[in-house]
Amino acid sequence: MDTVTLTMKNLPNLYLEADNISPDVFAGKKAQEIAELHVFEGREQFQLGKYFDVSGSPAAAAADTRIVVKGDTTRVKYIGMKMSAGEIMVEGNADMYTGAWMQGGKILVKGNVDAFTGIGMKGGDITIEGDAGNYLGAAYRGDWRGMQGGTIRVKGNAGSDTGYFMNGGEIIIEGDVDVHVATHAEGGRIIIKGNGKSKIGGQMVQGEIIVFGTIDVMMPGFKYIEDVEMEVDGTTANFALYHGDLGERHPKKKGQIMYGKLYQMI
Amino acid sequence: MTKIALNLISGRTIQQGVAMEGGKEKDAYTKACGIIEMDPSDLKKLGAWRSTNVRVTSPHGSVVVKAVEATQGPHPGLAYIPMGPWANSVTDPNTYSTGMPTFKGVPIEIEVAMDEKVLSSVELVQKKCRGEA
Amino acid sequence: MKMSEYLIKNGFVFDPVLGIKGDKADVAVKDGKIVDASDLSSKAKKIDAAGKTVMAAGVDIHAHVAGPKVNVGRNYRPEDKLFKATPKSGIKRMEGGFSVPTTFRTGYNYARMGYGFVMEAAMPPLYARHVHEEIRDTPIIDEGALPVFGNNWFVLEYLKNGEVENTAAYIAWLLRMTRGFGIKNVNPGGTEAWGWGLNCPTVNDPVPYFDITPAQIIRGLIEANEFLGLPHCMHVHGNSLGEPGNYTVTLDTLKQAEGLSPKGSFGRDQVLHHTHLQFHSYGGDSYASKSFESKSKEIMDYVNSVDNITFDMGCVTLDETTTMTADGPFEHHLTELNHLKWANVDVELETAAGVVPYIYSPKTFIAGAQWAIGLELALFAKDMTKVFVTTDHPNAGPFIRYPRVIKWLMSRKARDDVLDNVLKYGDKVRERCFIGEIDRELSLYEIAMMTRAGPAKALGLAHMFGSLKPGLDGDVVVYPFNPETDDDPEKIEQAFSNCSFLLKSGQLVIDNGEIISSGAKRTLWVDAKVDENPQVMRDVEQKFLKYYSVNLGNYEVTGHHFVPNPYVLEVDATQ
Amino acid sequence: MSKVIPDVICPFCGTLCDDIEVEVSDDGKTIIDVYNACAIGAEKFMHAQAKDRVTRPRMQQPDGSYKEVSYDEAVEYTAQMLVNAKKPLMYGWSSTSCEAQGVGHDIAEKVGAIVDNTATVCHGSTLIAVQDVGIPSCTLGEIKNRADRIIFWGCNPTHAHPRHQSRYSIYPRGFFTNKGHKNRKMIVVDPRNTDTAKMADIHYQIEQGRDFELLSAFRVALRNEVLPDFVAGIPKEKIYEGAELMKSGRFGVIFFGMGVTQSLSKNHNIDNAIMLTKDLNEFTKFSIMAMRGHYNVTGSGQVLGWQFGFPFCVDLTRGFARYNPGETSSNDLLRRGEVDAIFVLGSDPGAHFPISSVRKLAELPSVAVDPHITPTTEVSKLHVPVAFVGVEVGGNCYRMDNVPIDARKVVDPPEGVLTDEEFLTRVNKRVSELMEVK
Repeated sequence: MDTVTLTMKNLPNLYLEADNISPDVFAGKKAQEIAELHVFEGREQFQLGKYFDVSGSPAAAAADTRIVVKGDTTRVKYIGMKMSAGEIMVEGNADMYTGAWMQGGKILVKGNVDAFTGIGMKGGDITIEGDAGNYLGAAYRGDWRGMQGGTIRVKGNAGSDTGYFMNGGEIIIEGDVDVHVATHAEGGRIIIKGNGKSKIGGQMVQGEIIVFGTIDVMMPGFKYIEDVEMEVDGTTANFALYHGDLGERHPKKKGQIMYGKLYQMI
Repeated sequence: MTKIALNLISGRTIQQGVAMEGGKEKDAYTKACGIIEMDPSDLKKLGAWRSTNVRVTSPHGSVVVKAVEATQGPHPGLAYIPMGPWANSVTDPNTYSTGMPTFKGVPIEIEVAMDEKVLSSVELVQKKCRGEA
Repeated sequence: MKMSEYLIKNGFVFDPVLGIKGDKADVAVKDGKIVDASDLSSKAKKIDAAGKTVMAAGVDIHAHVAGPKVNVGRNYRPEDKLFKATPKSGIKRMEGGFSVPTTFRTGYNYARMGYGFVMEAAMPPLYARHVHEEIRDTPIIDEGALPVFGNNWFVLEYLKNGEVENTAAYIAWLLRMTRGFGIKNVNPGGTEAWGWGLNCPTVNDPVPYFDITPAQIIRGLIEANEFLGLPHCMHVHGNSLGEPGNYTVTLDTLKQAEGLSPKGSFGRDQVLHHTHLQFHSYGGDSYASKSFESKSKEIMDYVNSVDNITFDMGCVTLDETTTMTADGPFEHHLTELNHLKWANVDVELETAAGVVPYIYSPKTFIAGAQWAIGLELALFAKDMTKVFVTTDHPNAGPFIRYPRVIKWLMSRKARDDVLDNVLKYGDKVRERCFIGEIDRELSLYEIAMMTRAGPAKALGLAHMFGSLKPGLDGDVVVYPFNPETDDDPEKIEQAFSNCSFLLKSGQLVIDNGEIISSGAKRTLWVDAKVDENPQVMRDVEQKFLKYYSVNLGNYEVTGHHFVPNPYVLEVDATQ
Repeated sequence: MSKVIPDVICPFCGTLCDDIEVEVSDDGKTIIDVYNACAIGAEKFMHAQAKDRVTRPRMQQPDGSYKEVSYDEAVEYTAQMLVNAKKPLMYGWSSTSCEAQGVGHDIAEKVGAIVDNTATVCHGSTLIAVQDVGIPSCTLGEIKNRADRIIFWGCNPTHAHPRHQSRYSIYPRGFFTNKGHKNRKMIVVDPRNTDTAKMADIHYQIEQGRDFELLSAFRVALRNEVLPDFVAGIPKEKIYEGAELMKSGRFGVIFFGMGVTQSLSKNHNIDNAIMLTKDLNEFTKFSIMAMRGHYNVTGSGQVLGWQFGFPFCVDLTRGFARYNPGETSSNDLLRRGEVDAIFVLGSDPGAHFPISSVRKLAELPSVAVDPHITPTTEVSKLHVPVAFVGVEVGGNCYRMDNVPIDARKVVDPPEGVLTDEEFLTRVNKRVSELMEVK
């Protein structure tokens, strides 16, 4: 793996739109060419080099390219957007749309990320060591095709609307989540190791939610089925299985009605 | 000093609408919107008469308004400030990434504030912006 | 602007009206009109069309490009615009949207395809202002709009009693109120039934309460149209659109025109135009590949046997798109099938509309069969001036796919490529449809009939559009396509998507492929004069007093801000 | 002598009543009386006549006081502010005509602004829900002529849309509803016993913030599935009873307001209400409609829609239109410090945004275009007074059911006062000149 290091030197007054920070874009370029890639601050277009020191050089292919982002990047959007291969490591925080529409490769953020992380994600692997904002692994507005595949792991807490319109892949929240989990989900799996609030699984068609902790208010459309023992992300325990959302339509497979599944640890 | 905790919502009233169109700098607007509608049982808990000034405090700010008896009650536990700068001094700016602040369902504390004044909309907003209120 | 002169030199010209089949010729334009080259002064700007194809600008007889349901399609589909925008440049405004483009992109893209006129296919009268505001904000192209009548309470009540003259008087009044062009008739009676969640599946199912059949509505509206002698004919979207086995309903619909002939002075031959016929030519009793089949042959055997019917294709383009129609019950049916977001608007006393996204996936048999049926209808046609290229934009696909449809019509190779390499169930489609057996490849001359001369005549606009005859509007397009040397079907699609030059009303709008002007777009509407009709006026006042939610005084579309540049076609139907 | 102008449109709420009659002096300069309007509408017309009305632009001075300036100076300041900003926000647009909105959008496109309207604090969550699941709806005349089941969920028309019930939803005798309110059953869902709730056949006094749960419960009941004993404080028997009442009608409608759009779950409340409506269409005919507030907030969404493709929160900064509430929405932009100038027209964020957002507005270069003195004008750097749309100048507006109605002019504006469209047109011209230089 060849590494390119970006170090924030001039903070933007507003926010930076840096969708060019991706192994797919960097691969095969010289440090100078990378520094000349455009970023946007508001309506003004500038060069990446205006804000970042660029060192090291990428490999010829995205898959062999690693990007390390240093400094205060709390106000940088779109890091790793649409990336298909390679790795990005952000040492601090990142703003919105980190790994949005991601197709492959790995993103590691040591700090926090804001809203819309991994929206429309198709594949790859995102790890957030801090907290994640709202609409994690959700769908873009109006789209019924949310997260399709890949894995998102958040070591801290996540905001509201996690896995909105989720169709596939896996989201693991090691902390707590805010309201609305897997709303409109038709597939995929969300593991919450901390506590949930309310509105969990509302309007869910298919898919799985597993909650280790508490749920403030259970949705009325979830019906207790049975207790099951399962191994979940390294923990084996007994869970109460609920089917829902009974207020939603549900497809049939081989005469069997397919429900969304909500497991809560007992 | 007794403090009671209530759940705050805001919204339109016909008096708010009329006063707003009559001019937000006028007293009528303050009379229509610089108030908090409380259930009689909650007024009793607070130990306040009708039409006493109270200080309303939330995690997001604080404002002095006149406490009046609910006109569209009963709604014990729920308090109502007509939409306007008084309500918005304490509403929850959290949009849950939808663009919409949480104007309804804000946990508040209320205490009697006899000798504090209810500011006009313009005074209130100007002072808040200068960090004086 | 209108003083400019142009000479388009040495192009291969195709003009069915003048009978020019690709001969090298010059086309002259002066003061906004086509003229003889001899009428040009020496100052005329020369456009070199050598090695290129020259035609009159295209005319689209049916597309949903402006109005309330189109805007629902825009506003409720942000995902239709994601990563599909073009930044503003030159004189152009920002462009956005794929299946439902913004008004700016709509005008620009029609111009890029060499089109000069588009008919908005369904205007709800109560929403006429909205339709006109969008038309106003659509650059370059001239447009008109067809108000919907087939479920209008006045029409249902008059025609139930066979009152053709009153129907005609009401139509004339409504065309003036809405600045409308002609008579659209969508799912006759079925959309009123939808007011109660019901439908009229065949032409013989009486409308709830009003107790009139779709057949009576269709024939009655033809009679009213010909009583007035309007430029265009009754323009129908028949009952049971999209239903397997619906071809019999379609034949019953077409037969309502039997024995009726056109009146008036606009030179059309037909009294009935059936739109997006593809959606109405299905056999079988389910969408399953063992049942669903093409009935294009049966339909075209009838159409070819009569001379008073025209139709447009409604060709499926195998895209993800947005369906929208005044056929309310159909859209509800569709959302039950694909579970995608459903918008519906029922309009008091007049009509309804529904909108649902739809994916014509090449992976499904049904989309492949629909694609085939649309093309078959054209390929089975005898008289190409009676069949027009459309995709019922955006229902069967976005209008920017017309060049692709033209490619499929002109090239068996291109069709086989879809059957063999694009469709998952190509062989099933060959089994259940006729497409595989058809060798016919249309010529540019026939394409000119289907996209210009034909639709212009059917709309009663042959005196303005569709030909390069001196005296007609200076609407001329030059395509970068050499009919003598270009044989790659892909070249057809490229050339017809991006013309080299476009003159609109004598103004150079596209120069070397670049849009350089927003043109001087006009809104065409029809002002029909009829004898005083106190009864109809009394009925109008009563209905507004009792049942409408707006005052009669606020109904008429007036004012420069709605129709800043009107072109009025006057019709005298006084006796 | 005076004359009465008929068929006047009321420029207050989304009900957009078009049967107002205004009596004006024969010189057409003063309004003498207003007929058919509600108390709020009448006040709107009369206030236009206020003697103490501001008629010239005012610039904020260092000490916070305001000094009168000319319209030319106002145009210059506004154009300079918009052209020099990296990311200006152009907010409001709901109390003006579609023509003025169009000019504003032209400016926004040139300067790369974000255009947002008051839906952002009103029915923005509704627009998001519609983008997710659609919306089966109808015009208000359909309700009047057909509806026999009327549900008001989280709205209080008696106060917010005073003539809604008499013109459209409860009292009118329509074609298939010739007994008026006797043909109709009325359900109200509200945490307070509102003046609207007091008239209802059934009032669900719901636990505030639990609308999403109660809506789901109705959908569960429609499918004859089991419910817990209580949902949102409502006993399950009452929920099954309500579901039956909805099903048993011939034509039903759900009207909803800020009670659901602004409470916890926001867009999800509307989303679930729309899905409930869709479910009900399996049994009978059902529609749902937002009780839009400002008289032309709907029009702003329409014009933005056909020009850019999105109904609010439209970000034009990158030269093409983008959209995502949560990022491109006024309160998130202000809260996060994403914009560096704000232009307000036809709205009063100073009164109706959370105070934290208003503080940001006061810190930034700002222009407020408004006929009134408002909390916004009194913290903005520049206040530009204009004519009242629908009173002193006409223009197209869209009713809550998207029906376009052309507002009328009934009297002249005060001497020398510009209309929104005139002021914007001058700013647009100046912006073009400045962009040329850039």
